[in-house]
Amino acid sequence: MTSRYLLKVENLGHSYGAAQIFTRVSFSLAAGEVLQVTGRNGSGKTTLLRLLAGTKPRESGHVTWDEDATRAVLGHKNGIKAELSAIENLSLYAPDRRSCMEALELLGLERAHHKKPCYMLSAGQQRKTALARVMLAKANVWLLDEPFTALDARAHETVTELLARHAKNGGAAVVATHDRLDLDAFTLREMVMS
Amino acid sequence: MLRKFAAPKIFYPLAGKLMPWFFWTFAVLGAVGLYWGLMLAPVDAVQGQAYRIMYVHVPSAWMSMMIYTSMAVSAAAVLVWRTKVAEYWLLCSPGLGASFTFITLVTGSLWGKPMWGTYWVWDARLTSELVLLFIYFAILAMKGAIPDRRKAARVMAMITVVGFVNIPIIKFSVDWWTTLHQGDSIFRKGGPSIAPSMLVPLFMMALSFSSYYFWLVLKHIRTLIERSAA
Amino acid sequence: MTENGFTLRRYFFFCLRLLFRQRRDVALPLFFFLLVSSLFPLAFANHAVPLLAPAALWITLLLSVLLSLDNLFREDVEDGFMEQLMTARQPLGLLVAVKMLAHWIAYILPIFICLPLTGLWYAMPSDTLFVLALSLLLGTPTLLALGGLAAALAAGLKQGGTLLILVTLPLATPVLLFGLTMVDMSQNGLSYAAARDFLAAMAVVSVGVGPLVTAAALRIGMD
Amino acid sequence: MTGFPHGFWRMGGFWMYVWPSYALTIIVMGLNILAAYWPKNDDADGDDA
Repeated sequence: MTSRYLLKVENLGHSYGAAQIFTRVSFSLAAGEVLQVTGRNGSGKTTLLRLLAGTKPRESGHVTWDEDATRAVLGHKNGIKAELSAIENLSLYAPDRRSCMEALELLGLERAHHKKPCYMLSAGQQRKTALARVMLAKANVWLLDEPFTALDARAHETVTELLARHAKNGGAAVVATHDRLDLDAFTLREMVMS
Repeated sequence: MLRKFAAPKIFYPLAGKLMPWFFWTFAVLGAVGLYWGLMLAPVDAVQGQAYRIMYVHVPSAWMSMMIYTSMAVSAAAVLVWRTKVAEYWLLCSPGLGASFTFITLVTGSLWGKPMWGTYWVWDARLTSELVLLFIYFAILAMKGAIPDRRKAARVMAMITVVGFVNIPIIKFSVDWWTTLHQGDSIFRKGGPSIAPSMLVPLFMMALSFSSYYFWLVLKHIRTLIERSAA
Repeated sequence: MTENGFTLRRYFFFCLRLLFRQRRDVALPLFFFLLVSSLFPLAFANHAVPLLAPAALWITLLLSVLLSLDNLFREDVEDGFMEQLMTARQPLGLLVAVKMLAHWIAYILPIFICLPLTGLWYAMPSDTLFVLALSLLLGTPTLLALGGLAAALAAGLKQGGTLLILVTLPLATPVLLFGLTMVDMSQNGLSYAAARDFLAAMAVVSVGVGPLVTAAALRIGMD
Repeated sequence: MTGFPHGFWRMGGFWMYVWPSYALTIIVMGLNILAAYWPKNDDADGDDA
């Protein structure tokens, strides 16, 4: 596992009107590392992830990505088209139906739900579909904002395993969550947003 | 060098020093220009007294375009360098721009009545001015719809720049369409031939209005700086 | 990490499939166009003034296009899909271009297919109808570019729909006027080449630059 | 003050059209001065994140 960094952040800051949300956030993320971001609500966890992903314009500080690092993002919203079925949503990322179905089943979505339009799925099932999409995207860096919301215990466990395997395969992730991530010490780092 | 002045901390005292100058230029030139235009300038052979409306109509029309141009410049600064002062400049200019455009349209139509016999003719210049007013309204509506000031400035900058690129095309298409359907507007052909004695008060009024604009813009920006620093 | 399957071609068919699945909503602008296009000739009764008909058709199309654009980005912003577009490997400008093409096929093409019918309602001679259809065809890319930009800026806002129309209409004035000049010239037996070339030039610029500007507007709008 | 001009418009283009134009200009410009010096302070400068 080469230890070149996939993502480098130098004194990233963000303000909203006069309020300083956070300033001088710096860290670098090497392959095989998972950074857990915790902090009370409104401390800017979501803003930080959106600044990293580039879905929010940066005002100060630098975020440099390794040139062939690809990103997969999971925000508060699932980014799923309600009128399409789970498989159709994933078909955007996977060449064939079989790999879509495998990913969905791995996340615990029973085969019976694969073909129904997503508006018929529960919040937990839609979250699993979104997580399956993140997996299928085969990106180096995962940026997950509260990935465990609406997930049952078994799915919670599966996602943790997936994170560990992703890190072992040379991937990296930034995860904003309060749940305890039981990954091995080497992989897991923590940052608390004050 | 310009970037240095763009920092609010430096801009604030500078604006404070400039404001009185702009105010007095506006007040003095305005009074003299007004008196000269209203009282001293000779009666126009063709239009009698009505042409005196020119002393507010023409400077306002000129201001409506000058303000938009200044907005386009600050919009470029907002989009490219994210200059804070340029954002403030962009936030407080459309209100003034829309006001002058509105004045232009109403005084233009008041001038039209004695000249053409009707308050409104789809004449190229008046129509373009009307479209400009709608662009100002669009920018102001966007400003009102976005609470976060920095984002509002960026959205307004985007519309301003796209609008700026389109204004010549709008002007051209309106010219073409209105001349295609030529009304009987004397105004269109040449308008009143402006005798030199009338030109001087006209430029005075234009300079006065410009100083008025800079005076108020600087005042607005200082208020915005005070409020964001608080 | 191997390449993932997200390609422009796949995204294009994804958009078409989604639009087909939403066909009841997609048809609304078309119904609006047909409804208003029937009201005008009814209002003219049977003395359809030649110039008024193209003007009425043009303005109806303009409003129908703007109506359809309201949903162009709003849905992607609200369901979080926009984040995937912004983090995809392909440049956002290209993705926006692909989405606009799908939008054109789903919303604008059906309107063109119905043009002969509305031409009938206006009792419009076929040669004028042809020139009108050509002017509409050349005008829609510019309308999509301008409207797309406004839709991107207004995507996240509450009253985005109205803002979209308020911003786009003044900027779209030249498209309307050039289109009507084309028809007017052809009705008077003059050559409409000049106006047509203007519309074509604006269409080319819109197709080329429009998506890039709209992508920048999206990044600002998504703040 | 120049008297009513003979001819062109009996009422004189002066009263009917010039005064309203000047009045409107002064009113609109005055309102903008008020807006600058006594701004309504409800336009929040960006609430929380």
